[in-house]
Amino acid sequence: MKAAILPLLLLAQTVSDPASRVGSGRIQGGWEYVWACYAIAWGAIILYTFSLWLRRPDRE
Amino acid sequence: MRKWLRPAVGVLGFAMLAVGAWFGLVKAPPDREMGDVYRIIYVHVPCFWMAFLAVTLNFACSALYLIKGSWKLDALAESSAEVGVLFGATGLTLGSIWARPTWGVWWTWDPRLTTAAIMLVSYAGYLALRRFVEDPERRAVWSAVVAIIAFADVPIIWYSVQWWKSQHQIQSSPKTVDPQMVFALRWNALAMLALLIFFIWSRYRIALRDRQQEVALPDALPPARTTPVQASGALK
Amino acid sequence: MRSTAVAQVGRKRPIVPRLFTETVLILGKDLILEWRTRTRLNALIFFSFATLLMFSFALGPDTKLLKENAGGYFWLAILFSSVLALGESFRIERENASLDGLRLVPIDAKAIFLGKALGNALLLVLLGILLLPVMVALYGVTVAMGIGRLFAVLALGSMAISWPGTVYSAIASNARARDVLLPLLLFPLVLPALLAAVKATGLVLHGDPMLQLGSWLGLLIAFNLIYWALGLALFPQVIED
Amino acid sequence: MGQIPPAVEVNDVSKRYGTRWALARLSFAVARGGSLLLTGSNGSGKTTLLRTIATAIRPTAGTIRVLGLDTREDRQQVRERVALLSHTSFLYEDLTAEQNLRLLGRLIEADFPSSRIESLLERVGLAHRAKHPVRQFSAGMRKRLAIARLLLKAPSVALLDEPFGELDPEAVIEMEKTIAELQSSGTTIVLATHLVEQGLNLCRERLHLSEGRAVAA
Repeated sequence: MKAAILPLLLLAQTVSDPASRVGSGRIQGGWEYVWACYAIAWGAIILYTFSLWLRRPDRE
Repeated sequence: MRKWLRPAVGVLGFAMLAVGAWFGLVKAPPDREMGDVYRIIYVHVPCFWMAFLAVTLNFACSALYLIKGSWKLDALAESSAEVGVLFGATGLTLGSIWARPTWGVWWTWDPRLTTAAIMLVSYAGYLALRRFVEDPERRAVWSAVVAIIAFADVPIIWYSVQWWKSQHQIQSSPKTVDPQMVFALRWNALAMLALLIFFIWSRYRIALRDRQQEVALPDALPPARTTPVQASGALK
Repeated sequence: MRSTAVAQVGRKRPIVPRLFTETVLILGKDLILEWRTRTRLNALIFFSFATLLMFSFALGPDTKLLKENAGGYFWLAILFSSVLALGESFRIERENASLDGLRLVPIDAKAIFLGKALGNALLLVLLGILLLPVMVALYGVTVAMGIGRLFAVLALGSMAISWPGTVYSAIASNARARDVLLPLLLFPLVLPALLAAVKATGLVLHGDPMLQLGSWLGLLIAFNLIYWALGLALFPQVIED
Repeated sequence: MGQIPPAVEVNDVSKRYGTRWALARLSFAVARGGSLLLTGSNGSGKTTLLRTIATAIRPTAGTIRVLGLDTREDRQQVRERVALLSHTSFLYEDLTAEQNLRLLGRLIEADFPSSRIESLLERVGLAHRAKHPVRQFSAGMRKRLAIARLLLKAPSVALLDEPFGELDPEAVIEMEKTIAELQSSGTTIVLATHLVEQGLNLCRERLHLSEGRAVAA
């Protein structure tokens, strides 16, 4: 049973552990990190814009 | 100041950032060592630059406030600190994500990240202080003092972390050499600069409104009596 | 102008000695107060002992690790105690608005800054001296480079905490949530000084084969000079309304 | 210009706390050696006014001159000539009565004679408690020590905020005597009190405050 999923476990580990990718010369993939960063940056900026709009001084 | 200028700067910033994202995610080639992960740099590094700009503005306003004492300077100092914390926190989060695929850890004691983290706590303290003092005049003076003291710490933290790190190992940073990479970085930085101006400007208007509600402006003085009451007894 | 009785009481002394005598008076007053409330002082000392002890428990009985990082625990104990000492230093001034009383004497605000900061530094040095034997006993450290150098590091580090700490305590003592505000403002600020003090202490304890002590001491001295100057310039603004 | 400026000159002074005006465009003057009684209910601005004249707080608008000196520009000189008897005693709780006075004395004058401290404590009837920390004092004793603190400074202008508060009837008479003595030695007095009767005995003029404004009593 355990032996059967061992390759899968190893694979999962390789994918989830980015350090293992460093050795190969060029980091492969990693797009999920890039997307996360752009999403966070945009999210922060949009949320802040919204908070500024909520606090706008010319609101009656 | 024309009414449409401020929103125009904001729209320009957002548009430029959208184009910048296309430059960064599609147009720019992958890095030789970092592959596609390096594309984080196009949002991460401008964030730190903007945070530093905002904090420098905060310092300038605070120092000037102690000399000149104008509510506008105080309001501008408050705005720039808040926007600086926004960009600093974003930049720090991105830096932490960046470290994960690059060095295999969520956090590294890189001088830039470390200095940014400490300054973030410092300016969070600055904003907390502003909340915790009711008297507007005292708040302005005290937060100006704190801002000056905190800003003077930036180079000290930087050098101390560098010395501290140099005794262990030096982390290599990726080098961006491709002209397209340089252009994309500059474009994104300009986009963020437009957003920075828009944010500080908008926040400044809010801060100024808050000051006007709590501070006595000369025209808000209570009306004078037509016949001033003297101390009883012939005087003056 | 009519010469009043007060004007003749002899206030015409040169400025520098006056700042000096006022500083000494404020320092002396704070030391007397410290002594008269020594129950509190004792509690503070035991608090710092307890902090050192806690580090041993938190890290487990790994003697080597404890010994290696002894300087860090030592300075953290001093830093935590400093927050309490600094807070107290302005609590006594707030009790009957004594700080207003001092301002109206009048007294040079710089003297209040210097007196209070030196008093706090002195207290931290004393605390450090008392903590030293405890550290030796708990962590099994030996002082490799002589007690004189350790003392120099202790004095520089304590002053480095006290200059900005005095300014921040004067501010925080008048704000809401002052207990949170002081460490929130002070800890990130003194971090480089703490780093330098910890490194220098470690080198003094374990020896300095690569001659790094000088640069850390230099950093401490620079930190002291910068915040001493900033404190002198900014403290008067803090306490004047 | 040849005219001697008054002891206290308050010119269109306002002070704002939050959204409330503690003082609203107040103007008056007290001649040298004169005495002014401030009356008014709680929160009418008496304390704020005295603290503003004493330079403990800055007015939001308007100017105050003490003996011709501007409280903004010549703060330290004003402070040398003014003493404030406040609600808060300015005393250090854990110093003795003697130590409290000695600290003040030495801050004013480096070699302040201790004989003067003894005679001051004698005068306010605290000689027997000279070595006791203020923490053990009753409210009345604190008040008396605070008055000793004021006398030690020998001010040209004495600002007295509720000097009779927390005193027993005997001590009130003592206090009246002390204030009268201050007056006869040429000190200008500004006195704020609830006890209008005592105040009227002591002061030549009266100013009634209501919501930070001067009104007819």
